[in-house]
Amino acid sequence: METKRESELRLSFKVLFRNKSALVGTVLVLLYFIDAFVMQVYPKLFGITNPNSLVENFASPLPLPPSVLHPLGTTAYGIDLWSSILKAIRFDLAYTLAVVLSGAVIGVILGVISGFVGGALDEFLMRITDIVFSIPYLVLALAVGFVIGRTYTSMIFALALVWWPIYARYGRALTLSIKTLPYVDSARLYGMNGLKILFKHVVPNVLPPVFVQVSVDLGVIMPIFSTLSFIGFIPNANLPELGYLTTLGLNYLQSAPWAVIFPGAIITLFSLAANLMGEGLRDVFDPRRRSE
Amino acid sequence: MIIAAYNLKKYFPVGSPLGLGRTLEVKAVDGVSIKIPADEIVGLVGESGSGKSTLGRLITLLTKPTSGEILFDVPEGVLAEYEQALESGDADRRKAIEHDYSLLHMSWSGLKRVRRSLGMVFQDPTASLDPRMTVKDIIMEPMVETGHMNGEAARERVFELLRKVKLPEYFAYRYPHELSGGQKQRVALARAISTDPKLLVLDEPTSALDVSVQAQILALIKEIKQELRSGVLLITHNISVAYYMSNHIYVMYAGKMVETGQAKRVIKEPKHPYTVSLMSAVPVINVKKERIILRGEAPNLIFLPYGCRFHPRCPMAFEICGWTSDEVKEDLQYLLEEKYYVDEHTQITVDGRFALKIFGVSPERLKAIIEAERESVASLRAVKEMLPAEGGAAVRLYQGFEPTLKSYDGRQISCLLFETQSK
Amino acid sequence: MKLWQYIIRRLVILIPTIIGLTFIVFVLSHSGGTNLVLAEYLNPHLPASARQAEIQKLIQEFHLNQPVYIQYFYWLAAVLQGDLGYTNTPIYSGPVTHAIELFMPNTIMLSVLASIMVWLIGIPLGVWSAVRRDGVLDQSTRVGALTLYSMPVYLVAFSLVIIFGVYLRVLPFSGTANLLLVQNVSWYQGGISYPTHILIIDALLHGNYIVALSALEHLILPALSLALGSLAAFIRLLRSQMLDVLGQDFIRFVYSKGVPEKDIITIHARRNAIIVPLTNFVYLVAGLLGGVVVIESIFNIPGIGYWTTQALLNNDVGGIMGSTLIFGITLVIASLIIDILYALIDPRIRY
Amino acid sequence: MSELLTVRDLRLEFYTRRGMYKVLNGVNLSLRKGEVLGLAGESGSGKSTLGLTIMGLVADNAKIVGGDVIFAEHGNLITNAVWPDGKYVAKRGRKIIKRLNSQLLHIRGKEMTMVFQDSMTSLNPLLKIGYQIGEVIYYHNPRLLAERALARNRATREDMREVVMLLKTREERDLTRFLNEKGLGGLYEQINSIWQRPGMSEVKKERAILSLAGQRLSGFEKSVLEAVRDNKPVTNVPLYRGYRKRLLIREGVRKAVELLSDLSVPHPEKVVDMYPHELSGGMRQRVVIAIALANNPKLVIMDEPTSALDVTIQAQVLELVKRLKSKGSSIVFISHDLSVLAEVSDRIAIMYAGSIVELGETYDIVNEPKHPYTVALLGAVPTLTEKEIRGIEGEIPDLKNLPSGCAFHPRCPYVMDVCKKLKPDLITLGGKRQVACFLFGDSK
Repeated sequence: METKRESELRLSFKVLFRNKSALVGTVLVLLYFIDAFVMQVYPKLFGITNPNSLVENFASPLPLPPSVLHPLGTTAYGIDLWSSILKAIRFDLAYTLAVVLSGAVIGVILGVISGFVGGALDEFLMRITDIVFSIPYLVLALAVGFVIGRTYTSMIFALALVWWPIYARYGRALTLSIKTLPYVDSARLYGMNGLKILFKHVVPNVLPPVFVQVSVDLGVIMPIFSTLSFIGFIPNANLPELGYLTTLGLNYLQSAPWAVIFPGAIITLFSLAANLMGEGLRDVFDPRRRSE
Repeated sequence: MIIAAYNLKKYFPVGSPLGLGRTLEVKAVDGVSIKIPADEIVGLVGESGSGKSTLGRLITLLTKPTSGEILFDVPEGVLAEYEQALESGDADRRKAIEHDYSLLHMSWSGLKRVRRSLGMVFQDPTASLDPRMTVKDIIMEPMVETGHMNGEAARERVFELLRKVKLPEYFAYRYPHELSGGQKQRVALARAISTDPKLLVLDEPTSALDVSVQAQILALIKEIKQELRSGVLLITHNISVAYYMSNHIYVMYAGKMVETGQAKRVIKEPKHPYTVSLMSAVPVINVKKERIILRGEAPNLIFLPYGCRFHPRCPMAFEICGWTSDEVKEDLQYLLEEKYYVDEHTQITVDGRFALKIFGVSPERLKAIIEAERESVASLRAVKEMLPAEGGAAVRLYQGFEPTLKSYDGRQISCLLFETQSK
Repeated sequence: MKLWQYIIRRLVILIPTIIGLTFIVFVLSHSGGTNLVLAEYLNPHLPASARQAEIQKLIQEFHLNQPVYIQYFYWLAAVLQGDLGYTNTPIYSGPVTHAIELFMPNTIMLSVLASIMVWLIGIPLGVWSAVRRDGVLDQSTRVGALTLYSMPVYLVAFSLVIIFGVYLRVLPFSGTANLLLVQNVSWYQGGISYPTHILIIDALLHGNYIVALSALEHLILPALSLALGSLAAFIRLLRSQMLDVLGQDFIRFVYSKGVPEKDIITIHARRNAIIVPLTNFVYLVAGLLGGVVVIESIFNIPGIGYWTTQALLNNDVGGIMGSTLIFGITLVIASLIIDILYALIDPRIRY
Repeated sequence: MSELLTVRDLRLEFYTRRGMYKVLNGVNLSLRKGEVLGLAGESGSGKSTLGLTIMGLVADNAKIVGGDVIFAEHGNLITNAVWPDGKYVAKRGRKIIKRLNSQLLHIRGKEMTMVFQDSMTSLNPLLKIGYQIGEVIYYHNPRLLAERALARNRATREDMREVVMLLKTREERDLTRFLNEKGLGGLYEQINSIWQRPGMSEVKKERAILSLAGQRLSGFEKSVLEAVRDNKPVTNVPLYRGYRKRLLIREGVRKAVELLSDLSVPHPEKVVDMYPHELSGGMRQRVVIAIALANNPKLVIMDEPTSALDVTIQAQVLELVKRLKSKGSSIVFISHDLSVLAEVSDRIAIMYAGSIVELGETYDIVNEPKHPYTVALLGAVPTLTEKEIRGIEGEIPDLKNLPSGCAFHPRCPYVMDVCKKLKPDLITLGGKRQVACFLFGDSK
């Protein structure tokens, strides 16, 4: 009898890998992370010496089509796309992670507390999220960024400010549904204090679905990030960033479509992969879907 | 007496329309007293919305009562003294006893000690176990939390408890979702008794289970009670289970206690009209019985009926059960417009809570109708007098009142039928 | 609860939101210190000589030397009187209120058209993709929706421009109408049409159907680019809701009643499935309005979004704050409309 | 003996991520006309799945492996639903289910209907009660609705006076003849419903009947209804279809009022205008029953119809079910509660792990259970006596790996060697009793 158990971890992997598209998504996301890691630690592995800036080649400033020398061609100012994209992934991933994680951490903490404590605090926090939601997020991010200065750091700050209410609401809803469950009642019965209940019973059950949301949101933030970059939020900083790279190619849209297609595709592909992975993870964490 | 609760009330506020003005209240439990002696199983039965689960939560302090008093582990002598003090209005004596025994006035450290003596099992076996903890951690939690036992001793005790609830020891390392419903409920039971509680509250412990498993769990509960000698409150909607398990029984309806006494007697020879019809509605194999089919459904707990809460459905209701002019109007309207079809232009207006005006029908005709229907339409029994009035008749009703629990035939009943009889 | 009571309740809840909205805009425009406020309210057309006096006047008017919360009330009073300061961008320079009056109609036209596209395309696709689960239509819809959902909005727009504007040459992709057509039209001046400022409607009002047609043509690509991202999100949500509803007990019961499948889907399932996408539609509208900023700049449409980007690039406080406020108010009104629609569809919400 | 429904060797499997579950493992059952057959079993016994499969309501991830469901003159309902051998493919399954749905379209809701356990989730929350009842008549019997409306339109006050005279003095037969002569057949059930309503004065009834006469219809409405009455094909104009449906549903709501008042629902005129959430659980279950009975079906499958209700409300609904029996419908009553079954059913079938283990007259099953499982099950039911109850040792079998031979053998106190190897057939013992156990009959 004892032997027939399937280990939790193995079942989780089984569920994740049964879903082919989720598997593909996970592998792709991992590739992006590996690239970022290499760029951070040892960029020479990919033959790159200056991972923090774009290398312009004013000798042939017009975009060139893909060739042996430039596997993905070049874009404006003669910038080689292949190496720039490899560099840019690290930047975009870092910015995206910074936005999503800070938004998620702040939001979930506030949401869980307000759901758990309830009362006036809860009411107050929900009104605040209402207010933030009452301005289109792109517009709010623009306005905030405008006031605190148009830099990449302020862009992270602006987007995190816009994003935390989503997590606050989500964390709150999850907390509210867990708070009334009998196992929490049972803990209250023998006198466990609120803080301990929060950390022992509520938080561990809130985190998995939040984790899924985070992985999906990685894919949402990156396009928004590049969009902000596109509308000229950041004055030209010559940083390897996918949105900026795409924008560079836009002037040559008709003559050199690859200059837009490749960086654009890299953004889209990441977003797609993160979504697929998120969907797979949702199945893994949801016991109901798991057993199907 | 492990628990002696007096006049417990729990009103839950609900929003009012528009979110402005007076908030409404759901009167889930409205002035209920209950006693749970040691080494006895007390059954608490009632239909959904009767407040039985809320009462269970009040006693275990999961919900704070709006008002009332709960004494915990009182010696018989002190309890008698307390009740005497209640009756005579001796506030000082009462307060002194409450100070020593009340769950509601207890100090933090006292409460911590008491927590160890409480155990509870909930209806939904799945939701009552944290899905991310192993069975061992689940069972250990109360012991560690209340300081009952720690470390190795607690771990040893987990295995002992698993044996006690007849689960194999290796289940200690499993997660709840690997267990069947019956097994989960056994784990919940093991958790509840891990601190050797004096009071065990079981809220519908078997209603989510199959009969064959239910029988096992019920046997287990009996066994455990035998061993712990604790008081058990068994909350259930299943009368047969209550009959099988309990020594004493409480029957609730719409937040009030309607009848209480020896379980076998109350169930076999119910007296309160509600209990009578409830028992008659229980299907039993091989027993053909006359059913008393109640009309209508349990009342709305926000706008409760005036007087006795059961009177609108009661087959025995009479003059003073709390009929109001609205209820009489509805029945009269039906009689005048449908059954007797007096005239198309009859009109009934409510004139205060206990008076009506009826137009378009002669007082004689009205009187005849009311007389004829008194037997079948209970609300008409409340008609006290009929006076001719301009264009019709004016009707005055008896003013009803709410019954209280009174001793009768070896039990306590809250019904005016028995109050008047004993007078 | 009656419907009107529900609506009043929603309105009451809106009050703190609107106060909060104005407060955010206030904090943003005042957090940068006095200079930012002065920049917003200083009339750019004022001669240099009058400037100093004007600055003094503004400091007096907004009590900029007093505590912040007092400044808020003076600022709010000014806003309520329709004084939102000045904007100074290449496309418009003058009072913010007037800029809103000129630009808002185009934005409304564009986003309403995009919303309609989302509904008209989204509902049938979402429903049938769920019903014909795993079929060809479903697979392609899912892949398409997911891809569109993952693409940054400007990429979507440029793809459409390339396909329909450049290669196929079937649709125009810049401005609001063919300039040759409106060159000598009396009611069209400086890129703005009169009286409603919505070119299509104005053209129809003046009976100039050729211009109206041209204006419509010019709207298709921007509206579609705007709609596609939200459309993808809408389809995904509707599909998953539809699958959820199709698995519910009452659908099984309707099957047991012998109702034809087509009617089960259109009458029973679709209505229930639409509720969640409808309540979430406010987020889609927020996305649409955000997208307007990008789309209007790409397609050169003189709307609030175009104005916002111009203000951003030209460091114009008045434009940024004015557009933030007006976007916020639009979204709040949209959410009110959605709530009312929700109450009309779902009787449970009215209790 | 006329058999209305025969289930033969029905086998069904569920496919999930965790593996394949054998839910029905060769069910044999027959139902006579006008009888109530109780179907008892614990969770996982497959009793609900059996009920659904008889209706052809197969889940997306289920596969019917084999067997027959033979219903009245329609023959085997699931011939086309039996999956071919080989690997289970969800897509193929969905296709087969789709075909099954269209094939049973005119049987479900008309000749065979179902009542589910949870009345809250059985009704569409967004549609009015009146529509939900009217709909089932509209789809199966639009002619009836058209005739009703047309007859009201055609009848004159004189006709109705005659009707009232006939009702008071003559027999029902005369009324039918009179109505048929006048071409007012559509009025029959409307008149009857009014006349038989309890607690209404005769004067009022007369007035109500008289007021049926001469209801106005516009020329267009009339032509639409006449087209329906004469079974003319529907013109495929979208607006016309919608109009026609609205017209007929309006009549369906009238009929819904009659149906509800037959089920003693108070104020049926108001109820048809309400939404499900405005009704209490007991009321909703009555609405569901009204839907199930609307077309006078031959067979009603009731899946735990009272399990979600309170005892006093359950008593009301059971009383209703007993009244239905007299109306001629056969009922399969599924419940986990043997005491409820003992009260309503003529015969009881006991299910265990997807097969029927015992079947017989209610009295016999309850008093002389034969199969060890039935014995144990009855021993576990608490009754209001001093009887000690006993649970059944062991766990409900894992449908993923069923025990070999008789599925009950690991828990059976009388287990023999043969039980572990062979699965016992359902054999007939002395007349009406059937048992699947090697302890009885000629064991193999």
